[in-house]
Amino acid sequence: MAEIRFGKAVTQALVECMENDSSVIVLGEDIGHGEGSFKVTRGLLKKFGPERVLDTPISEAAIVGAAVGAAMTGLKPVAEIMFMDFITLAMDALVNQASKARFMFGGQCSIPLVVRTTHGGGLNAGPQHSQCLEAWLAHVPGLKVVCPSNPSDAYHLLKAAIADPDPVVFVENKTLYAVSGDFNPGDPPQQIGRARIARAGDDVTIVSYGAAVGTALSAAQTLQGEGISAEVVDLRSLQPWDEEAVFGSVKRTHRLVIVHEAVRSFGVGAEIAARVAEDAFDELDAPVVRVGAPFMPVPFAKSLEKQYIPDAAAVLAGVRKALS
Amino acid sequence: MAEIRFGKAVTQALVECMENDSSVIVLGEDIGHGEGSFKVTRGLLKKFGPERVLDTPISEAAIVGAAVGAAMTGLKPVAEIMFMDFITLAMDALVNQASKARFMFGGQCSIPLVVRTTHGGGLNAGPQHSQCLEAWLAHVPGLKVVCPSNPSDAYHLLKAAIADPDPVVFVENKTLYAVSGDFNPGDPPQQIGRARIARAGDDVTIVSYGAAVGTALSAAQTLQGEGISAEVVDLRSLQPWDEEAVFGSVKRTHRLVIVHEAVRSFGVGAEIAARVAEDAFDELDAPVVRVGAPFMPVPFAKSLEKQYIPDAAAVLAGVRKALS
Amino acid sequence: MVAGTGLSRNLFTWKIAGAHGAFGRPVAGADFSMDGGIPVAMSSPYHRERVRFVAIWEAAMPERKNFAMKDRLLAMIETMMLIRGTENRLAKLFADGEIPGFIHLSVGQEAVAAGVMSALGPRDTIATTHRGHGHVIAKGIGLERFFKEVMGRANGICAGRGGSMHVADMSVGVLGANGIVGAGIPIAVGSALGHKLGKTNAISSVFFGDGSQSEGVLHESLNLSSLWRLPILFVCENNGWSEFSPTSRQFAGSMEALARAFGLAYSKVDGNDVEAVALEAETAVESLRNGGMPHVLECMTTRGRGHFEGDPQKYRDPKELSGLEAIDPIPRAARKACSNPGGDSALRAIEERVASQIEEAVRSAMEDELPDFRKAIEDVYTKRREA
Amino acid sequence: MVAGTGLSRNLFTWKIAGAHGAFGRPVAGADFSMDGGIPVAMSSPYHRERVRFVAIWEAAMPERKNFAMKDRLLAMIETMMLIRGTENRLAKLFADGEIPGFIHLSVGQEAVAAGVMSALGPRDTIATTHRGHGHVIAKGIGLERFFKEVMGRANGICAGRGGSMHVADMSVGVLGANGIVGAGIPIAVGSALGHKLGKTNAISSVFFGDGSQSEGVLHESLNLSSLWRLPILFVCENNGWSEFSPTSRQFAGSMEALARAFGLAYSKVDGNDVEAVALEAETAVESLRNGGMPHVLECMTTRGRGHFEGDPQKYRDPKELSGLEAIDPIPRAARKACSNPGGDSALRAIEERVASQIEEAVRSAMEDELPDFRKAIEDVYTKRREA
Ligand SMILES: Cc1ncc(C[n+]2csc(CCOP(=O)(O)OP(=O)(O)O)c2C)c(N)n1
Ligand SMILES: Cc1ncc(C[n+]2csc(CCOP(=O)(O)OP(=O)(O)O)c2C)c(N)n1
Ligand SMILES: [Mg+2]
Ligand SMILES: [Mg+2]
Repeated sequence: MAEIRFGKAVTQALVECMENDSSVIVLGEDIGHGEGSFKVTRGLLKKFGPERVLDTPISEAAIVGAAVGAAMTGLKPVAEIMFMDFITLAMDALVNQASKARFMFGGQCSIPLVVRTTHGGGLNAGPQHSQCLEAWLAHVPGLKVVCPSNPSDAYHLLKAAIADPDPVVFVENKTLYAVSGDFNPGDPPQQIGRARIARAGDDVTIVSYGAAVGTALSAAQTLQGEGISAEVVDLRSLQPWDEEAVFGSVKRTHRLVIVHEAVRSFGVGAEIAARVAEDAFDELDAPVVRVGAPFMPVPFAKSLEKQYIPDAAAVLAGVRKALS
Repeated sequence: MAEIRFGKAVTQALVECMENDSSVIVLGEDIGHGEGSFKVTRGLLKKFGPERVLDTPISEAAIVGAAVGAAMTGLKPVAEIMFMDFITLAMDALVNQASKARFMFGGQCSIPLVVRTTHGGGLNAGPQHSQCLEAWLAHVPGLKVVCPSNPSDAYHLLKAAIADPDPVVFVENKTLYAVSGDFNPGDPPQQIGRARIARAGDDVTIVSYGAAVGTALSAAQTLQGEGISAEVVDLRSLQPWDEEAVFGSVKRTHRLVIVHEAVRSFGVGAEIAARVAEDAFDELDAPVVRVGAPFMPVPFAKSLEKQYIPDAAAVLAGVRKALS
Repeated sequence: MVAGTGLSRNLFTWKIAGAHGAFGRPVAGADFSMDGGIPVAMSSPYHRERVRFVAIWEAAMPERKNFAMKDRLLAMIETMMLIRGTENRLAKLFADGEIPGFIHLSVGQEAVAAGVMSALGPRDTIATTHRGHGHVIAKGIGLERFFKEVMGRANGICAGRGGSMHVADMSVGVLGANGIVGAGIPIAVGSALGHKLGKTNAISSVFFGDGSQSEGVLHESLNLSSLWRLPILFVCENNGWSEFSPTSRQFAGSMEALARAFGLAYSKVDGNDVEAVALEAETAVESLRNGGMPHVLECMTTRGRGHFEGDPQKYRDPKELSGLEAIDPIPRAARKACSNPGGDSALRAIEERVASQIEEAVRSAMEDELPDFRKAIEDVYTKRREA
Repeated sequence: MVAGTGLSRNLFTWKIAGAHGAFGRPVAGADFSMDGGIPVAMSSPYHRERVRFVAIWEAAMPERKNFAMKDRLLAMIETMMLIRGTENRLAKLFADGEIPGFIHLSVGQEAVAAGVMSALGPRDTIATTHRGHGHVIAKGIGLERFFKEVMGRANGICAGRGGSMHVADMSVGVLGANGIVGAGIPIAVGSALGHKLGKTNAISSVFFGDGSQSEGVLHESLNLSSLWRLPILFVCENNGWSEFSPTSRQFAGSMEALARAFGLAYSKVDGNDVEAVALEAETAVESLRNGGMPHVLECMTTRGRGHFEGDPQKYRDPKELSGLEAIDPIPRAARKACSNPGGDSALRAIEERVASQIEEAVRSAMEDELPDFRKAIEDVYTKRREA
């Protein structure tokens, strides 16, 4: 068991997939010579050459559109959209083309496409470089959406995403890149759609994903000191999401708090809360609580952004509400 | 009190706003000479001339982008995006520009922009011409989202949207255009964000919007024959949505069914259900029930589409579940 | 008989629903007059430009000899007749309420499909538009499964889930018609990348309308194809119309200037002259297979019917409509073929084959069952997730 | 003293954090040598093209006389110095951790901002990019509120919510910098529409980088502006770079060919020659105010520093970096001004004014409070909804 940084884990997954399957290509802005804005594609160009590591122009619509066509023609493209905010420019290709091709062509083809992108604040990058828009994509039949919380999952889930025959949006939280964690490349392959109990507990279930899992865990740590045992469920995948794991946990704790960095209203947490209110209602001993960003754009100033992103204190408040 | 068709009500609202305020312009594909794909802009070009009724090229990104700039420069643009599926091409302008400008420029300006678009199936227009994507936009701070269910609301809410200082996405369900309804232009101006009790009842609350309100009402009619009194809440506006009205109704009926045509998972209903599970949990006597389209693209064939769009039978099944 | 063409006109349902001709205008019942030239009645700037251009192109024609065309001409005529016959049949089926949704016919534009596809092989891929029937038929989609699809039946090529705007047949390289204007263009760019990296020597081609020239993704795609020097043939089907508007009111640019701005090869052809289209396409395809720059082929043609079936076309000058038959690519090609020995009987044989093929396809489609909802939902993902 | 320029160099923090020159490379401490020409050291294709172009433009210069420039030159120099001084100060503040997020400096490109803005009036509007400090300063944003914004303070022009990439000042017609490459372009098109319909005789202008030429929205915007014949000046700031890549590897097109493809007016200018920029801009603006076609002005310049502060620029040829100071637009303009009577002392006065203005602004920004979260959330909508 080695330690690895999140960013490095992503790189390693890319390298291995490219080594094992010559149809895997990566493309995106400044990912070749520039090695990626977050240096995640470091070394790929040198290793695999410009035929498989394609620097693209600043043309998000054509990047994803071309990736769809490439996927129809024998390749497995891994496209990078530098910031998730820019996915606004590629929504047609993702939503009207990639996600629907298999269905609307009667099952004639699959679209083995991965779009890697970064979300989240914490870098004071401002309103157009910090958004968490994963709920949009989870609403689109035909897409899968993955959002790892730690290096090991980043590695294994990216490999699973690339192996997946269908289009997967792989969301990396920027603040995680520098985070180190345990990592065993020899672990059995992961399946998209399986959550992970990041911490077992009995009194309350905290469901989360991505960087917010760390926030949830640190809140759980504090709660432990108060004699409250919180279970933290790391969704890992948002579409599909692991209903069994969430329901199973709620059945034991009877209290549910959902935490994510995205804007709370109409976010991923809404679906989780709704499903529990529909299908595990009788298990609930208290109202569901959602913790998420307030309904405003991500502000630039350090002081503002700090108040904007849900922190451990916000999770604690949420848990206390659920327990009261 | 006169009768008017939904499409005609939209036209009339446009005409009156343009008559009353010379800064109102309309722009879109084939809306001038072509009078609109659904003939909603009929007569406008003749009445107001090509300076204020602008036929655009097939350039959705630039249509909405230019509308943002026009709104910053003294105009009140009403842009038409022919089918909501095409909004995928204009998401940057809507989400990164229009919705954020006021906030991120420190309140220096407002963006009085309306984007009219059509959603929904029923015309066998297939997977790329039938989607209901309003949940995306409701997730974006800075946007308002309106979706009327009847001619009178279409008229009054469009007038409210055009009068609104902020960007409003105004969603018209295609199947409603031909529907007639009562209409009183002299009614006091409506406010965005106020729901309407479309039918009063005691046993269960059915929350809906757009064309699905009609489905809900017809289910309520059937239920009445069975001695079940259903209250139908027509949201009218999805962002903001009328929490007071929904909570108020749930407080009386203690049972909630949410109905929309959009895909159920991660749809607008998720937010409503989640909020009720958070803030009116103790009022609920039964699990929340959501009725929406299954998790698949809108299929083309008549037989498939018919099964796809939630109908009165689906609402009835939902209500029965909520009552059991 | 249509004079000098070898065609017995009645095999095609020129009179749809008894009221309208192939081009959607009332027909007098008499044989239409063909002069093989350009009708003077066309009055829009677009048509004036088209007339001027065709004259120039034809003047240069004699020099362009390297093209053995004889049998190919017959094959292309058969393709065109198959498309025309199919679409006229669709128009009737639509009028009879047998087709859900809306359909966009390519009547009058068949020479583009037949000509370009005559230069492509089965492993070459194409992407097309809402007006794509002709392209997919010319590329070799099975007619029965095509009709079933457009009619929303279970055994349609897309299992009834896509319909007219989404016909696709991966087995013959049809990556799909598309309901989003311009969206096929980057898909074809990506397919060309697949061909290039796969070293298949296949090429990719995309058909797009003049109206779609206004979409930004065209710009991005031209650029990408140039940077990567991809084997792609961009076919701009310039029919002068973008829905209810002449494209001249929507697009201030010029396809030629754009292509050249990105360093692409470009040629322009009379899109109603199937031999000319084939010739230009073949030249372009040859160059592409040899690593040449991506090529834009602009085909000047005219939309024969409304934007969609049922479009009353009030926005169209009756003079323009009445001039359409005179430039119909099918009789024009047929007359040429007829002048070859045996052409006459060959055409008759084609006519029969086509007609029976269509009737057989329609018959089988009418009998086909309706699609199954459960099967549909299983195809949202490749392996249905269990949960 | 910088020889022949009238400038006492030390007023500008050429040495940022003691280690790097204005252009981000180590400076020897000696006065840099100016030859007023183009350094031969520049070796990329882009720079060869730039050299060739500048030579052609300068050869034509003597004919272009109708331009009274004297006082204006001093004003433009003051603008450029204000920008340079501000950005060098920002670099230092950034290195000191006083600026959150990331900043993109326009060092070396000031002549474009100063030149174009000298041709615009206060009611004209502009939209710009992530590299927009120069433009907004030249357009007249208050320096104090500018610094406060970039530093994330309460009284920043955007209340600390936007930062460097989103500075906007509606009161002087700045519709905003933009974090989305290309996104300012259609906004400016819409603003031009507002001017046209409002009959204000104002025009709209948009600054965009060479890298953004690849975004499809440029194509759509050029088309729209041409169709509607809008009073808009498109300013392509061609600095040769798109992040870490030479734009020549990203964009196969040519701005000139694109502009012409849409029927727009086009001109190209040495973007490091402030007088040349002003001259071309003025000509274009005059034409626009008289109802002329939209105009694309391509300004050839060079990015003086990294893509963002902190970018080590390993991808850049050291020879290119070492040639940068030789084409610095500020000493070049200063030398010219100095040759006028009284130029010397005028420049010194400017230097002092600029320096104290900047120090005053920084001081006031440092003292400003942090923004209030509640106030921020109240500005998501114009009238905060009650619920
Ligand atoms: C993105 C998008 N915008 C608008 C439409 C509506 N629409 C369908 S066809 C069409 C006109 C297309 O014109 P052209 O590209 O010339 O093709 P033609 O119909 O002439 O074959 C329009 C605007 C669409 N389908 N997709
Ligand atoms: C839509 C979008 N894609 C990518 C980026 C990331 N990005 C920021 S600046 C830049 C390069 C821009 O180059 P250019 O337009 O030449 O401007 P310059 O930085 O040279 O001033 C890129 C790719 C972005 N901000 N927005
Ligand atoms: Mg057309
Ligand atoms: Mg640049």
